[in-house]
Amino acid sequence: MILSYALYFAFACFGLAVLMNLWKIITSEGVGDRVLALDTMVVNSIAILVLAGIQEGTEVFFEATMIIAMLGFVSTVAYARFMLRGNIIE
Amino acid sequence: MSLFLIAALPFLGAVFPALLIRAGRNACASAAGAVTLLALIGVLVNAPRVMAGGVVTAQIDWLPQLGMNLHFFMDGLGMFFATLILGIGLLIIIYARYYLSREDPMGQFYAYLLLFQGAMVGIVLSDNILLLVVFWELTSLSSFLLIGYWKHLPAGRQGARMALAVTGAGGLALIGGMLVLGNIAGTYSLSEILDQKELIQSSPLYLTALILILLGCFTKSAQFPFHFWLPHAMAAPTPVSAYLHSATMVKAGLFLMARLWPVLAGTDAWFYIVSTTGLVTMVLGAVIALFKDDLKALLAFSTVSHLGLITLLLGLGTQAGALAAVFHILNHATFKAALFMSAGIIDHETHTRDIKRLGGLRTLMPVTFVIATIASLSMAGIPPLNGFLSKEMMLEEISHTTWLDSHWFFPVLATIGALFSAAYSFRFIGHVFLGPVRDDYPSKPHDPGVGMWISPAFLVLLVIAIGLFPEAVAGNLVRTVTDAVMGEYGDYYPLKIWHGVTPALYMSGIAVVGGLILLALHRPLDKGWIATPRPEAKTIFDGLVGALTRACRGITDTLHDGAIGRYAAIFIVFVLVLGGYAFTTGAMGPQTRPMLEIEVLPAIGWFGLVAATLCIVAFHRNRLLSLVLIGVVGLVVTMLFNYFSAPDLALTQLSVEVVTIVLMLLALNFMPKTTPRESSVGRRTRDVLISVAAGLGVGGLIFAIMTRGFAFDTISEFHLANSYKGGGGDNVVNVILVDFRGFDTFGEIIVLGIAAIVIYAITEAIMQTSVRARLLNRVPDQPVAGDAHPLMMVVVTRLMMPVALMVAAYIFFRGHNLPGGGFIAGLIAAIAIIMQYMASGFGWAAARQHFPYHGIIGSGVLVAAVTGLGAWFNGMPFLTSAFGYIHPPGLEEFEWATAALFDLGVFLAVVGAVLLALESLSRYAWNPNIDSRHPMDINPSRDDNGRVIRKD
Amino acid sequence: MGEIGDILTAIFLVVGGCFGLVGSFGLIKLRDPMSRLHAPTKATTLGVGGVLIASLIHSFVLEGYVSVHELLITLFLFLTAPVTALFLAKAHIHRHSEEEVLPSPGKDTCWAVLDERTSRQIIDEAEYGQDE
Amino acid sequence: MSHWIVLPIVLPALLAPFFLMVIRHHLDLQRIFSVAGVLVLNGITLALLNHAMSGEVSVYELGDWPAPFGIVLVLDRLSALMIVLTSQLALAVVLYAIWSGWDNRGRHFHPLLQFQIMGVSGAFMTGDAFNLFVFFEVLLIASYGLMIHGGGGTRLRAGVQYVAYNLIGSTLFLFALGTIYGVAGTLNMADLAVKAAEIPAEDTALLRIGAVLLLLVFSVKAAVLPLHFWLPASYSNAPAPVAAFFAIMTKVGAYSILRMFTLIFGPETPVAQGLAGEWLVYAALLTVAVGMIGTQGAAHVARMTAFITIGSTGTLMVAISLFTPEASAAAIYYLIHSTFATAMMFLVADMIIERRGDSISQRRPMQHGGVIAALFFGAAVAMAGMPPLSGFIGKLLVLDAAWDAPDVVLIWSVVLITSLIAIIGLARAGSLVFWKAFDTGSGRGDVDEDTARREGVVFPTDAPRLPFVPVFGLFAVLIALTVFAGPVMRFAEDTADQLYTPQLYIDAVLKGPGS
Amino acid sequence: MSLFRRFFPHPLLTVLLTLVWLMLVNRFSWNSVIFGFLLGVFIPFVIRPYWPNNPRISSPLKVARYIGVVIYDIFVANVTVAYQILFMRVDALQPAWISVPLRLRTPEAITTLAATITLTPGTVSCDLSSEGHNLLVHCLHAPDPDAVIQEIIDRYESRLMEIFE
Amino acid sequence: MELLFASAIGVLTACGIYLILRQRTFPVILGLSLLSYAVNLFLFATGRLSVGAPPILQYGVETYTDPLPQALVLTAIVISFGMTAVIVMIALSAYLSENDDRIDMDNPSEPAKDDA
Ligand code: NA
Ligand code: NA
Repeated sequence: MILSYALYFAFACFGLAVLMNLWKIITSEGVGDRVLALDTMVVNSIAILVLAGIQEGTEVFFEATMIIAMLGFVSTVAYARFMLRGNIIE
Repeated sequence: MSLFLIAALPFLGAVFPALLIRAGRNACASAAGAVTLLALIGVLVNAPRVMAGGVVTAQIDWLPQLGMNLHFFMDGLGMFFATLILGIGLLIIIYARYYLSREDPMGQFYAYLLLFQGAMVGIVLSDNILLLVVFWELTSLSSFLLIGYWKHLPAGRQGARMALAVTGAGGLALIGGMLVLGNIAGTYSLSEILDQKELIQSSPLYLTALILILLGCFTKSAQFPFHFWLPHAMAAPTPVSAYLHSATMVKAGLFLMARLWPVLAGTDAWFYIVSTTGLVTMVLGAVIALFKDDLKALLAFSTVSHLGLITLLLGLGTQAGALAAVFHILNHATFKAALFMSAGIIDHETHTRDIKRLGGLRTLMPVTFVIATIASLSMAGIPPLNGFLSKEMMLEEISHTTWLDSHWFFPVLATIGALFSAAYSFRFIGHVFLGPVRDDYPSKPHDPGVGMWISPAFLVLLVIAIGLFPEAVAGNLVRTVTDAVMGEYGDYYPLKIWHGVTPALYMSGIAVVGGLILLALHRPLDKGWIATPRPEAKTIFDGLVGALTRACRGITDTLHDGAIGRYAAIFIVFVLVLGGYAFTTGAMGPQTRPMLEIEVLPAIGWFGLVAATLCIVAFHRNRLLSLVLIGVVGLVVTMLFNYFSAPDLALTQLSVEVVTIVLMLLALNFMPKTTPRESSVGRRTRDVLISVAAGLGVGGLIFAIMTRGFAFDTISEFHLANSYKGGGGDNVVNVILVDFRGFDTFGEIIVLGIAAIVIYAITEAIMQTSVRARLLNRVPDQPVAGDAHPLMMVVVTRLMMPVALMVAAYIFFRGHNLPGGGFIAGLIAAIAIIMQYMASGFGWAAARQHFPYHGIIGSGVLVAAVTGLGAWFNGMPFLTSAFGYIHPPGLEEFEWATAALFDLGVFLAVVGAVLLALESLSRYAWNPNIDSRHPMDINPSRDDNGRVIRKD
Repeated sequence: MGEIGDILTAIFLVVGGCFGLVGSFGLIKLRDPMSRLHAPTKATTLGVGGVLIASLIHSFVLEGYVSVHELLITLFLFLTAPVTALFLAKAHIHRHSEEEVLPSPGKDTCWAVLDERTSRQIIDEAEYGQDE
Repeated sequence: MSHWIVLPIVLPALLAPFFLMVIRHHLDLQRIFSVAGVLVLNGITLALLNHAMSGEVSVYELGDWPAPFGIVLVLDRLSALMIVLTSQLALAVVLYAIWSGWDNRGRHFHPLLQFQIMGVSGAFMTGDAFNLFVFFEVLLIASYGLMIHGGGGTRLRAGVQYVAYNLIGSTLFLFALGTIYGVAGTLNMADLAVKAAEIPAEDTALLRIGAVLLLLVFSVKAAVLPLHFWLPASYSNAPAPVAAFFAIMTKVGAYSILRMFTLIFGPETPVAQGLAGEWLVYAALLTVAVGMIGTQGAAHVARMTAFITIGSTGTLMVAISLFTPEASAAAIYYLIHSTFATAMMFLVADMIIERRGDSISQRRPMQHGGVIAALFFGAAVAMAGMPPLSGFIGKLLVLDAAWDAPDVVLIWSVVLITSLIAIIGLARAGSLVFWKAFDTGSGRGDVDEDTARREGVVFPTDAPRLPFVPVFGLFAVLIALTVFAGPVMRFAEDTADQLYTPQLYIDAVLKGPGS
Repeated sequence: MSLFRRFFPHPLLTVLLTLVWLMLVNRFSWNSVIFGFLLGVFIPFVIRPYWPNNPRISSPLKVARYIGVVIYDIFVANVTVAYQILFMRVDALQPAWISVPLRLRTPEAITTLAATITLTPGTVSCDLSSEGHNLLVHCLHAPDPDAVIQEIIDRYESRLMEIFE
Repeated sequence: MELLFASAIGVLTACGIYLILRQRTFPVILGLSLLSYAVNLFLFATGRLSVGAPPILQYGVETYTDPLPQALVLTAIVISFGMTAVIVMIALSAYLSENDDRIDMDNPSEPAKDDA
């Protein structure tokens, strides 16, 4: 019981967090800020997936969570490298 | 001799001159002549049977399904024309041997000529109207080649094209007409059609067929208003003019009218169309001919006129008319061919055909003079030459023909025609041969060798012989032919010179006298003629063709202007319209599936997706930003896939998206970073409308599908039921991919592999052009930060890459039972390596890379294919999988499956493809001077004070 | 046992949720771009960390064995977050170098991202030998 | 018999990676293996055709999964014919590419061509709608690579357009397949045929959308107006042997329409009423018109060839759009003709362009001008549908089959009038290209050679003779097609009969290969 | 290069990877250990060229202590920063750049330090100096920047010096 | 939920098509990417939406979502990835060759010249 309330609370928190990230992505000025917001959103999505795993009692999201954790990093680095040097592989 | 052989001989023979030209001009001509002679003999061998009223046939089925067959028959008409074609052909071949100069490619000439000859023989012997059409069009094609034979003459090229355009158009009409005729009659067999007069003439389509067929005949036979091409065809060498444009090809139209006479003639439509056209053509041609100064033009228009005359006769629809027509075809062929050859001789000797520059040749070229004069007199209708006979018959027939209740219209016009005919014939004699000898001929003329005049001389002998002894020489022939034309045995008077004093004789007399008067008045008349404005056919034709070309080019270039935006818009609108049509003309039942309740998290996802997508459009000019937003879309889609029970898709979507973004960023580096605002408000409005319509359509469609159940059980129930049992895996998606639908996956990895090698190939091609130098000297379009390979990134990558490879291995091995599989594993492995490339640079990483990516792709595809082939050894089809369980001592049992091997192929292909693509793209940025000795730029543990120094 | 597990799980969920939210809130609230960069660290560390611990406890309580998946995800996040932050910070300094007043880089010439010598692409071949 | 069916797909699929892995850097070896592979392929496909001639529909269940759950390959007369065409064309193209040196102007010609062969063969053989999509993509992506083989700015930009347009087409294909699966719950074509016939009358709208989208996708491939816009730029910019091989690509679209709209959405199927017949014939007629008009309007040899290709496919589509056994038989005959004639035209065009440049109006004599002129004449006669070559026979067959169609007057008028335009256009082009160079007034083209030299264009003075062999080969095929029109047409009629007796196909697939 | 180093270029990595495999599989079995170990040997062998040097790590005990310190700091810093974000006015925050002089020299050590700084909320390591002797750190709220520098040096760098060098 | 899903697909399609109709290669490629998202979701949705029923066989679980569309989408994603890579590369190369990234061709009637 308490667990499901806590789950809903956590869902709400991270849902809200994702909405804030979205808001930031849409309204920010520069690309850098948007990448930052996107990166935060990736992290929050990971949390949501873990929450979903707890709720459903399944491990089926594990692979996705892991891949998101790994690959969100790659794309963020790629965007940042592009801003820094234009060429992301040199 | 078989009709097949007769028809085939010229075609087969066409090869010889082309080949024998190296053996010399005589050999070449002899070969052509021999073939023709052989074919002529073949016809003549059959002549007795035909003259006795028999019909020679030969049949092979060619395309019986259509009713187009190689059926030949030779009755009187066919034999008559075949003899004419081959006989005159033989004479022309002899003549041409001496006429053509050394520079002319004689082999080509005879080859074309024989092709044409074969086509003509084919026309006249065809017992199948579709076969006839084939030969008919072949004459157009071969005459195109013959007219354009002197390719250095613009007139020749243009004349050839004009002739082809006009006769080609007629030919197409003829195709239509023949198809209609055949469909009315229910057969394309000519002899069967000829028996069905009532059926055909009572058909509502009779007039259609008639008009279409006559269009073919009239264009070919240069009938008004299609007569204009014939004079322009005179740019051809004279033997061609003599052969095609007097004796044979132009008579094909007449032949066809005569051939179809039994079923088409006899109606009012026939009479009015054919005879009126013939009459107008006859008069018009004669009038124009009088004022032509070019010998060949004069003869050409005279031919037009005479063709009109014969058309007129055929149009009458009477037996006597037909007889006269047949007789005149024969006569005209003899005297006109002789005249053309004479004109050719004159041209050959004096180097001019301009009548105004000639005159007085009588003494210089006596032989030619005699030949030309006799032929001309025959053409003028002077007794006792053959021209007179047939013209008398014509006038006789005309004199009692009523046209729209008018008794005088035909006779008067016919007399005028005859009168002008006499006039230009006299002019040919008078202005060329008579008068004083001039001293300003372009070349000093004399009679040519016997080779050149023997042919016309022979023809002139025929002119005289037929004129003097018509019944003996041609009586039987003309009657047999006429019988064939009529399709029944007729009752004829014998041919004779003297018929007593008839209206025709008066008309003849008027014509001859009037002709002399006209000739006397030629100079003032000519001035008047020149001063009279009249439409110039060539100008009109050129204008029309020019307009057609411009219009075509305009249409084409406007329609295909390279604006792919418009192409795509048309595409999408068309799809929407047809999709809407298909929907509205079908029926849709009510919603049958309850909808899922809307929950908060997916709603947030929806919001994120929609917002990010709209932002992409709003900010699409900032390209980097739109890529970041694509990242958002990708993330949300991944989450949605997770939410809606598709973990495999989530994995795939995410990893593909990362690679895509890396790829796009690599490309964007070299491209403009912003998109200019280019489209007008109107265009943007249009695009928004199209897009919104498409969005509504697609959204509505999927909504309708989702809210309705399947109409039938889906096949995936089988997949769920058999995934473990038959495929050995719990992850049904993966089992579908590697087993149930492994063939799709096989294709898919090939797509990926091809994509990579295409990218590689483009890079190779581009790097061999000037682009390479440009790239090397490229100045970055934005400020570049220092520290290309940050220390932290390198160190983290050293840990992340092996761990990521481990994850890839895990995803690979567990994919059969849990989300994952070779494809995702391949992408993750590739991304792990990309990480390394990003960390330490292309040069450093590539120098440590020992596997050729091409090989990895190839091995992937091969492994997959060979795994698939392995099933053959079990006697199973391609890609049949097998699996089992191994129980090593002391350990748990584990599963093996050939599907895993197949998946390994997938894995390798994906790794190879992604890396080859990225490596290729990276090569654009590669510079031999970039330092690739160190994995990181700053390294305080290095003794060089830690830093890679770069300078220009 | 289950009760305690649930409560522990719930606590970590609430903690994680709060910190995750605070991180993203910071992203909106903070005005200085460099300060905003601090926000995801929260979401990463204690936000997701809390949730992961919750998941770990939950699976242990529910399934009766230790699920270490969560540790792996934590490992990835802790490995990657600093690099992400580093790059974003570098990008910020690079794009706003004229606005920022950076401290002295000690006895070194400058900060790496502003190093004009390494921003060029071409190097002098002869300067260094091979190392490593 | 059984395993033979999959070989036309697997053989090139094995050869191509072999090229990539083992003999990537050895063009000579690639050439040898490429030719050998295509020769073997010819043997296989001919054997398969021989087998299919009996009228039996053979089924190959990939992975040993029964239809409709797995993917099947189906060999009937039509698919056998199509793979024979593919392999024969491939032979000519490979030889031409080798002897003309085209395969050496970029990377990976041979593997890409093998993949292209594989994709085309797969598209012809597969009995599964989604698998058809996959093979479409295989053949398309290989074609992208082949199209830009050799590079060059204009060609690349034409390539972008080609790819972009086809990507929209591929997307549409997926929408169509999704819709069809979403309604019928199956992807197997025979199974779909059963279900399309059984779909309740009050629930047809969605399946109809799927069907019409599918038709549109195939129409894109067949270059039916107004979905043909991808063709002119890509065909006229593609390397000649590639363009020649693309002759079979438009046929993939035509084939798919013929297959799907006789088998699944046949003229008798209630759910498909008014989908194809209503508009396709007009679109096809417009295609003929635009193609022939473009032929007359083109200023360049390659572009003219591209447009006459459109005209030719348009004629084919006219026949297909009638959806009667007679018309389909005519279509099959015309399809064979069109494939070879188009390929020949492109190769001849390449010989012209290689020797004197692309512009029709420039005056420049060329090496081997006489032979090329003769070949051009032959190809033009074939393409324009003039007697005596197969183009004429095909056109007659089409016209004759249209006799009972409601739009017979329109069809005849358009086909015949546009033929005239094509004849005029081809005659103009031919006389300018081959004759004008000898113009006495023009100084025999010196001016243009100067221009050419200024532009840095170098035309070979010792052009190779071997490329003539495949061109003559194609010409010989056309002549054979003419001479043996009767037997060929008999086969075409049998094929059409098989198409219009879809139950044979359905039974063979759904009852398994043993039945 | 010894035979051992040849096949086990990074023994620690092999251990780590084996552990990672077990974490991935999430269920202990000898099959998994053996398979994970095989992969753990194979993968470092394959990627050997990309990690040419081999960092030395002295004492596992010290590593564990270091990790403990960092986790504790993360908790504390999280609360602090959450307070700052939630309850401090934006203009009351005093962000600051600080330059941390480095005694650490090995890339792995520097990276660990920088990562630690970033992972503890309130500070982000932003850049290295051009020769790698200073670390640029941004603080969210640092009224006394020098204290932060000193804390970093004392709490983290000195420990890392012991571990790595 | 179906409404949200369908509308998202609609928005992706609309935006994708709008971008496809732009005049530069880059937005067109973006548009094609969006369109491929749309079609992937479309294809996926033809299996009908369901929550918490992934097609991974588990003991005792009876309901699974339709796995077939997922497999098809997987294939489609891969293929469209390959296609995207190729068009990106061709577009980039065309831009590098001609220094112009407009997607329209000025003189479509002008033929290609061989650089190689
Ligand atoms: Na991402
Ligand atoms: Na920190």
